[in-house]
Amino acid sequence: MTDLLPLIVAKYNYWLYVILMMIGLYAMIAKNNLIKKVVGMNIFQTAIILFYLSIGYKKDATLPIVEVGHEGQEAVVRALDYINPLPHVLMLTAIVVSVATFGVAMALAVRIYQRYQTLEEDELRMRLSEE
Amino acid sequence: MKFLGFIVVCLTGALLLYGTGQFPAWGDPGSPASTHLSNYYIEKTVEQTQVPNIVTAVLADYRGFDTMFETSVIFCAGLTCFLLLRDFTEKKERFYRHRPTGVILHVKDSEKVLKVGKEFEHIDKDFVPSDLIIKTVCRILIPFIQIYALYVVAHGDFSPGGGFQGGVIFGSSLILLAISYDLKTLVERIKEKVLGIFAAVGVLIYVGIATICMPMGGNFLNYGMLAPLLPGDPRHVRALGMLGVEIGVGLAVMAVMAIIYINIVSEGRHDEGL
Amino acid sequence: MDILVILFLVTGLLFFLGGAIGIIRMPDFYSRLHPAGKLDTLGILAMVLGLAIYNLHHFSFESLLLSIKMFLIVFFVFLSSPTATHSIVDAGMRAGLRHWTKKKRKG
Amino acid sequence: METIISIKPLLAVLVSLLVIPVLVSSSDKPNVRESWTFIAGIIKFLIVLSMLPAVLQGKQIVLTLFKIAPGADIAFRVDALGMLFALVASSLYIITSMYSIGYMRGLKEHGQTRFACFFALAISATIGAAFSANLLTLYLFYEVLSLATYPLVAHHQDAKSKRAGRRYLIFILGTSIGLVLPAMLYCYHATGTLEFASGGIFTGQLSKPAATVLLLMFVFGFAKSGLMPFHSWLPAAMVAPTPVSALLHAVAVVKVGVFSIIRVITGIFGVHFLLSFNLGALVAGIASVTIIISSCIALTQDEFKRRLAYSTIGQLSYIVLGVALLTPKGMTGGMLHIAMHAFGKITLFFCAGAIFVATGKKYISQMVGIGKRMPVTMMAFLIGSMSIIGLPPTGGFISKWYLVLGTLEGDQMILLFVLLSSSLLNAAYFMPVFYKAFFCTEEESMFEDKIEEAPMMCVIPLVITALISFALFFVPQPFLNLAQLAVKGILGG
Amino acid sequence: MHWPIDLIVLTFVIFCAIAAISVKDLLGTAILFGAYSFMMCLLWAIMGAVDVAFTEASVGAGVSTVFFVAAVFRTSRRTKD
Amino acid sequence: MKVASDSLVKNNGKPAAKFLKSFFSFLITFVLMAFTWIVLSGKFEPLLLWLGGISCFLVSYYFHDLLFPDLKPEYFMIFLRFIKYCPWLILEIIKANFHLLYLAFHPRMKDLIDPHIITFKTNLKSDIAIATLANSITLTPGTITVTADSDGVFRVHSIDRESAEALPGIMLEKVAKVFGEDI
Amino acid sequence: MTSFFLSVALGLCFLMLFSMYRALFGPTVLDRLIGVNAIGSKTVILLLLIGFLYDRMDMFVDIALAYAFLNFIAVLAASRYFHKRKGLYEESFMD
Amino acid sequence: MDNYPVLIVVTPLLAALFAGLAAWIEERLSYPIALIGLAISTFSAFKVLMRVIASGTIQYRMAGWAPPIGIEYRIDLLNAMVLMLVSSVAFLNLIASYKSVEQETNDRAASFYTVYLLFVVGLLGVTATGDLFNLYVLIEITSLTSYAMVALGDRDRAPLASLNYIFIGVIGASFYLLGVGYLYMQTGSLNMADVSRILQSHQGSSIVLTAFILCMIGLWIKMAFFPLHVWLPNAYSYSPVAFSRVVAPLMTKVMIYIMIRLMITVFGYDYIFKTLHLSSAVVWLATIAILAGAIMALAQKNLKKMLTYIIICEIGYMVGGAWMGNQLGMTGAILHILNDALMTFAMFLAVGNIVYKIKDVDLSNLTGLFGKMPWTMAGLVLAAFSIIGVPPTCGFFSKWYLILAAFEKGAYQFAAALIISSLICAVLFFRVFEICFFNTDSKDHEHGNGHPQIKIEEAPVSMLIISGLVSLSLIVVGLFSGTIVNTIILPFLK
Repeated sequence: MTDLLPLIVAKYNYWLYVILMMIGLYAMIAKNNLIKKVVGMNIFQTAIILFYLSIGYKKDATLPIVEVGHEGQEAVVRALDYINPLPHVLMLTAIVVSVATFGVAMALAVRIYQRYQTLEEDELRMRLSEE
Repeated sequence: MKFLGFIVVCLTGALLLYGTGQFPAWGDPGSPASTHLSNYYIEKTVEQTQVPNIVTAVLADYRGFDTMFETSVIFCAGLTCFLLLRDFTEKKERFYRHRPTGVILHVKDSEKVLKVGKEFEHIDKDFVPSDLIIKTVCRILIPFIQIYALYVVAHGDFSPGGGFQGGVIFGSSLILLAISYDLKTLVERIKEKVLGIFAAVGVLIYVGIATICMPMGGNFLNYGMLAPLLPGDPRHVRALGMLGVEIGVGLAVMAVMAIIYINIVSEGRHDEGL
Repeated sequence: MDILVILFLVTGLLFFLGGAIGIIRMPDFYSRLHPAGKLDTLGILAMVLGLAIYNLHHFSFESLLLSIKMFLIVFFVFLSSPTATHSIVDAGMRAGLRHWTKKKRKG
Repeated sequence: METIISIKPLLAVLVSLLVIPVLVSSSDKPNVRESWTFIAGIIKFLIVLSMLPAVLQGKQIVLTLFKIAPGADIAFRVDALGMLFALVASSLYIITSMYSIGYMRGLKEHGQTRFACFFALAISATIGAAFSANLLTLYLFYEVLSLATYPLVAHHQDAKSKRAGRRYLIFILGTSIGLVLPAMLYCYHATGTLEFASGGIFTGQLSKPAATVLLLMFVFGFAKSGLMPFHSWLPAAMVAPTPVSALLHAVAVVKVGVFSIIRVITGIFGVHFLLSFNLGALVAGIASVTIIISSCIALTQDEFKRRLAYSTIGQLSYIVLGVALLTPKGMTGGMLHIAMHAFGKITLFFCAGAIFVATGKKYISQMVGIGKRMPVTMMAFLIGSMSIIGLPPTGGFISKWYLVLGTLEGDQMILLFVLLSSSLLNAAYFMPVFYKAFFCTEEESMFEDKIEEAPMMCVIPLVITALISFALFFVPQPFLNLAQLAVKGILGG
Repeated sequence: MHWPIDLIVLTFVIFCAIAAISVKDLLGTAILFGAYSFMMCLLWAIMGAVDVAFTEASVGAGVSTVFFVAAVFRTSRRTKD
Repeated sequence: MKVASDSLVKNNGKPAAKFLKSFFSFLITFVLMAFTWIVLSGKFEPLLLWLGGISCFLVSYYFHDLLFPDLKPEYFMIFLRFIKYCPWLILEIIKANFHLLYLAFHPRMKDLIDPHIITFKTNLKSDIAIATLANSITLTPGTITVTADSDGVFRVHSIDRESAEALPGIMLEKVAKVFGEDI
Repeated sequence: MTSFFLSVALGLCFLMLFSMYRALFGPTVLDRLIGVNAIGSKTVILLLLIGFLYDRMDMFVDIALAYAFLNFIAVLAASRYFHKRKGLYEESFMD
Repeated sequence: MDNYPVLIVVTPLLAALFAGLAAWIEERLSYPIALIGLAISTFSAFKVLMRVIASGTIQYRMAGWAPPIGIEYRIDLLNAMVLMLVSSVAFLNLIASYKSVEQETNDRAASFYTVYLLFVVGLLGVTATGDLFNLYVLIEITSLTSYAMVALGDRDRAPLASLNYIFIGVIGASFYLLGVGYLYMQTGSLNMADVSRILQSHQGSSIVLTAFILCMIGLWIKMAFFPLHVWLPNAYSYSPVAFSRVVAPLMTKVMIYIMIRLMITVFGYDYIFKTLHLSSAVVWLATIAILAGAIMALAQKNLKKMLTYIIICEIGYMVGGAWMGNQLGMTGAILHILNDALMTFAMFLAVGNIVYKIKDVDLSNLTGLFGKMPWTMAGLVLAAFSIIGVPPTCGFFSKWYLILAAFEKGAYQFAAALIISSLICAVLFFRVFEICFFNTDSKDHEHGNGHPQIKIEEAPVSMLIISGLVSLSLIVVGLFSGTIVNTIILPFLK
C-alpha cells in the first residue's frame, strides 16, 4: 500500500485522461444523436487538454506569471519555481479551436434539423434512403 | 455501431495506457517537457519582452504565429455560421406586436406590411415577453461585465486573460443582452454588418501589426521593429505590440461569438431568439 | 485575526452544507430552490468575507483593492443569484411543474 | 555503329499531330481539311524517306526528348526495322487518307473531322512506335495508339460499335496495362535499362521460368498482334468504317503489336538469350496454332470484312512465327512480311470498302457476280489475295519464301508444314470470293450487268496498292534491304 | 500538495462526462456539459494553468453552454440515447 | 396576458433635454465604470489608465442607456437610501437564513414545510423598484419571487406559512421608501 | 493556515458531491439546473481558495469573477429555454 | 526581399480578411482581392521554389526568434514544390470558379471567397511550417473551412455529410494533437528539426512509439486512408463544385505531404523502417486500400462520387509508396503527390464544367456530352488517361516509380494492386466515355447517317481555358517528370 499511493499520485492524471478520452470517443462513435456526438467531441478535446496540462504541471511551482518585485526591482526568475507555460499556450489555442468547431457543429445540427426534423442518426439514414 | 465503438475505444485506450508506461511522474520538475524549452521561456520572458505573464508572452510573441491562425479559426467559425444559417428570405406569415398595449397581430397576407417602428414591432411566433426582473438586473449587470471584459483584454500582460477571454466575456455580455431582452434588441444595437466588420477588422489588426513589421525591417511578427512607430520606452515595445494584438483578438472574438449566437438561436433569421 | 477568518470560513461552510443538504432532502423542485439559491449566496458572502480579511494580513493599498475586488464578486452574486433563482422558478412554472404540497401528501 | 542526332524522327511524329488543330479549325470546310490531311501525309512520308539513305548506310538516327529515369528516356532511334515499318505506315497513310475521303464522302458519314483527327493521331503514334528507342517509348506510343483508335472503332456510335469498342479496349488496354506494364517494369527493375540493344538487355538475371513468364507476358501483352487467346477484338472491330479497318489491320494497329513483339524478342531478350533457353519455339508454337485456327475460322465467315480479319490474324502470326524462328532467313521473312502483308491486305480492305460504298453489300454470299460490275476492284482483289496467299507475281511470295527458308534453316519441319498448309487454307478462303465474283451464270448474278465502280477516290488507292503489291515482287529491294540490315543488326553479324 | 483536490475534481469530471452523454434529455446534457466545464475549469486552476482555466470558464461555462442551449432550443430535446 | 413595457423605447422629449439627459447618464456611467476599472485593475501605470479611460468611454458611450434609461435627479437620493437599506437587508437575510438552515437540518423537515404560492399586489411603479423588491424577497429565505410584472403584481412561492405571512409587510415599505414611491 | 484552506477546499469538494447528486440524478432538467447552479457558487469560492493555496490571490480573483458572471449567463439561458419552449402551447398567443 | 516564405501564407490571409470586409461593404471587390492575394502568393511560391532549387533550404524565423523557441518556416525542396503546387492550383481554380460560385452560392459569393482563401492559407501554412503544433492549428483551419465549404453544397445532404466530416476530422486532428503531445512529453520541444534531433536518443521509448502511431492514425483519418475513409465520399461529392475542385486535389495530398514530412524529418527513416519494421504491414494495408477504393468506385452511379472513391484509391498508392521504405517508393509517392493533385484537379475542373451545365452528374445524365461539350470532355479524357496511367500523361510516371519500388521491396501484391486498380480505372472511365460518346437518347442514327447536329453548349471560357491548360499540363509534367525527379525529389531525399 505504501508504494501504491505514490504510483497512483504519479500517474492517475494520465490514467483518468485516458478514461475521459475513451468516454468522448465512445460517445462520438456509438451515440445515435448528433448533438450527443458533439458533446462527445468536446469531451474528447478536453481530455487532450487535460493531458497537455498534466505534462506541464510541476510540483511546488507557482503560476507561470512572474511576480514582479514590489519595489520594481526584478528578482531572479528561477525556472523551477514556475509551471511550464508552453502547454498552456498550446491548449489555449486548442480550446479556441474546439470552441470554433463546436459552434460550427451546432450550426450544422440546426441546419440538419431544419431539413429533416430529427437529429437521430438512424432516422436520418432512413430519411435519406427514402428519398 | 455500439460494439464497434467499444472495440475502437478499448484499442485506443490500451494504446494510450501503454504509452503512459514510461511517463515521468506527474508534476516531476525534471521531466523533459519541463526542462528543454520551457526554462528558456520562464527565465527570459520578462527580460526580453517586459511581460510578466509568460503565457501571454509566449502566446502573442514567441508563438504569435499560432495565435494569428487561431484567431483566423475563430473568424472562420463565425463566417461559417453566417454562411450556413443566415437566411435573408422574408416570411409570409408575420406577427406584429403593438408596443404600448402588447396586443399581437397575426398577418397572414404577405402583401400587407405594417410599419415597424415606435408603435409596432415585428416578432415571431415564439415570442414571449421578457421578464421584468431579469431584464432589470441584466441591465445593471451588462455594463459591468463589459468593463470587466475590457479590463481582461487590457491586462492580458499582467494577469490571466487576454484578448480571447476578454472577447468571449464581452461577447457573453452581448448574449446576455439578447437573452434578457430579446434578440432584436441586440441586433438593433449592434448591426450584423458592424459585427461582421468587427470580426474581420479584429483579425486584420493582428495580421496588420504582424505585417507592418516586415517593411520596418524585421521578420513577420517581430514587434521589436515597431519601436519607431510607438511612443514610450523602447523596451516596452514588444509588450505594446502584444497589447495591440490582444485587442485585435478580443474584437474578433467578441464579434464572432455574437454572430454565432445570433445565427444559431434565430436560425439565421435574426428576429427572435431565446 | 486568524480566528475571525476561520470563523467566517466555517460559517460559510455551514451555510453551504445546509444548502447541499437542503438540495438533497427537499421534496420538490421549488423547495429545493430555497436552500440552493439562498444558503449558497450567504455562504459566498461569509467565505469571501473571511478570505478578504485574510487577504488584508499584509496590509497594503494593493491588497485593499484586491479585497474590494473580492467584494465585487459578492456584489455580483447578490445581484445575479436571486435573479437566477427567480429565472429557474419561473421556468419551472412555465414548464408546468406541479409544486409539492402538504395537503396532497396527506390526502 | 554510327549515330546521327537529328530532329527528323520527332518531326515525323509531330507532323500529323500538329495538323490536328488545323483540321479542327477547318471542320466546316471539308476540302480544306482533306487537303491538309494530304499535305501532312506527304510531308510525313518525305521526312521518313529522307532518313532512308542514312539508315540504308547502316547509320542510326537518334534523338532523346525527355529523361525520365536512367536507361528509360523518351527517345527516338531510327534503325532499319523501324524504318521498314515507318516507311510502310507513312506511305500507306497517304493512300488510306485518299481512300477515306472517297469512302467517307461516299457514305456521307458523320463526324468526319473527328475521324480525320484521330486518324492523324493514330498514324503519329504508329510512327512514334516505329521510331522508339526503348521499351518505354514504345509502350507510350502503343498506348496512345490504342486510345486513338477507340473513337475510330466506335465511330458509328450505335450499340454494335459500342460493344466492339468495349471489347477492343478491354483486350488492348487490359493486356497492355495488365501484362506489358508489369513485365516492362520488371525488366527495368532487373536490368536498370529499357534500351533496345541488339543482344538484349538481359545478362543472366533471369532464370528460365522467369524468362518464360516474362516472354509470355510480353507476347500476349501486345494483344494488338492478335495472337490466339487475345484475338477476338479484331473481328469485332470490323464494325468500324473501312478505312479504319484498313488502317487497323494492314498498317497501324496490328502491325504495331507485331512490331512490338519483334522489338521485345530482339531488343529486350535478345536472340541468343532466347536460343539459350529455347524459348523461340514456344512463341513459334503459339503463332502456328494461331495461324491454323484462324485460317480455319476464316473459312466459315460470311461477312467479308470478318473473313479478312481472321485472315489478318493468321498472317500476323506469320510474322511472329518468322521472328520466333530466330534464324536470319526467318527473321528477314517475318520483317518483310510486315510490308508485304500490309500492301496486300490493305488492297483487300479497300476492295471490301469499295464494294460497300458502291453496293452496300457486306456479305460474301451477296457478292455473286460482282466482278462484272466492279471489274477493277475485283482485279485488285485478285492481286491482293494472291499476295496474301503468297503466289508468285506478288510481293507476298517473297516474304513467304524467306519464311519457308527460315523454317528449313531452323530445321523446323512442323512449322514448315504449318506454313504450307495455311497457304492452302488462305487460298481456300480467298479464291471462292473471286470465283463467285466472276464465274457465275446470269441467273446467279445479283447485280445488273453494268459497270459501276465506287467513287474515284476509292478506286484509285486500291489500284495503287494492288500495283505496289505486284511491283514488290520485282523490286523488293528497299524493304528487303532494310529487313536484312535489321537482321544483321540484331544478330550482330 | 494539491493532489487530493485534483483527484476529487477529476473524479467529478468523469462523473459529469458520463452523465452528460447518457442523459436522455438534450437540455440536461447541455446543463451537465456546463457542469463539466466548471469542473474542468476548476481542475485547471488547481493545476496552475490560470489562463487555460480562465478561457475554459469563459468558453465552457459561458459561451459554449449558451450555444448548446440555443441549438437545443432550435432543434429538439428528444434523444434516444 | 399582460406584457411588460419595453424600457428601451426612448421616451419623448425635447432634443436638448434628451441630449442633456443622455449626457448625464453617460457621465454617471463613466464615473461608475472608471471606479470599477480602478478596483479591477489596481495598477496606475499611465498606459493602463489610458486604456481604462478609453474602455470606460466606449462602454458608457454605447451602453449608458442600459444602466440609466431615464435619469432623474432623485436617483442620487435613491442611491443613498439604498445604501441605508442594504445593511437591514443583509441582516434580514442572515436572520432568515438560519431559519432555512434549521429547516434543512431538521430531521422531520417535511412536516415543517408547507410550500404554497401567494399573490399580492403592490403599487410600485418603476422597474428598478420592482426588481429590487423581487430580489429582496428571493434573498430572504422561505420565499422566492415567481413572477413580478410592471403592474406590481407579485407571485411568490414560500416554503412555509411563517415566511409567507411576513409578506409583503415591512420589506415593501422599506423598498417603497427607498425608491420614493407609495406603498 | 494553508492546511486549513486545503481542508476547507476539500470540504467544499465534498459538499459539491451533494449538488452533483442533484445534477446527475435530478429527476427533472430543472433539478439539474439547480444542482449546477449550486456547483457554480461553490466553485467560485473554491477558486478563491486555490488562489490562497498558490498564494497568488490577484490572479484567481479575476477567474472567480468571470466565473460568477458566466455561470449566471448559462443558467439564465437554460431557464430561458423554458420560458419560450414549454410555455408556447399553454400561454402563448398561438393556439 | 527575404520575406517571400511568409508572404506565401500571409497574402492570402490578408486577402481573405479584406475580402471578408468587402463582403460587407462592396461585394464586387472581394473577387479581385482574392485573385490578387493568390497571385502574389503564387508568385512568392515560385520565387521560393527557384531560390530553394538554387541555394538549398530556406529558414524563416517568425518574430525573429531562433527555431526551437519561436516558430520557423523551413522550406526545402519538397515543401517548395508542394507550396508551388498548392498556390498555383488554388489560383487557377479561383480564376475558373468565378462563374460557378456565382451560380451555386446565391449572394454569398464574397463570403465564399473568404472561406476559400482561408482554406488555401491553411494548406499553404501546413506545407510551409516547421513546427509541429503550428501544423495542428493550420490543419484545423483547413478542416474548419472545409466543413464550412462542404456544408454549403447540396442543400439537402451536405450538412449531414459535413457534420460527419467534422466528427471524423476532429478525431483525426485530435489524434495528431495527442501524438504531438506525446512527442512533446518525450522531447520538450515542438520544432520538427529539434524534436528529430532529440528523438535520436529515445528510439526504444514506448512514448515515442505511441506518439508515432497516434500521429499516423490521425493523419490517415485526415487523408482518408482506406479503413478510415468513410467521411470522404459524401463530403467531397456534396460540396460545391468550386470547392471540390480545390479540396479534392489538395487536401489529401497535403496530408500525405505531412505524413512524409513526419516520417522523414521528425521520426526518421531508421526509426520507422529499422526499429519498428512496420513497412510491410502498411504496404499490405495500402494494397487493400487501393483494391477497395477501386472496387467501391465501380459500384458508384454518380460521377463525382466515383471520383471520390478513386481519390481513396490514389491515397493507397501514395501511402504504400511512402511506406515502401526505399528511395524509389518515396520518389514515387512524392511525384504522385504532384501528379495526382494535377490530374484530380484537371478531372474536377472538367466535372465542374459539366456540373455548371448539367446540375446532376449521375452517369445516366451524361449522354451525348462529347457532342455538347467537346473541349470539356477533352480535358476529362486527358485527366482520365492520367488517372488510368496512360504513358505520356503524368499519372504513368509516378506509377512507374511505385511499381519499381514494389519490385525492389518484393511487395508484388502492391504492384499487382496498382495494375488492377489501373485496369479498374480504365473500365470506370471508359464506361463514362461510352455514355458520353454514345448518344443513346436520339433514335435517328441508323447506320451513321443523318446524325442530328448537336448544339455545342460549352461552359464559360474562363473555366474552359483553365481546364484545358491544366489538362495539357498533365502531359507536360509527365514528360518532364524526369527533370522533376532529378532536380527536386532526389536531391531532397539525399
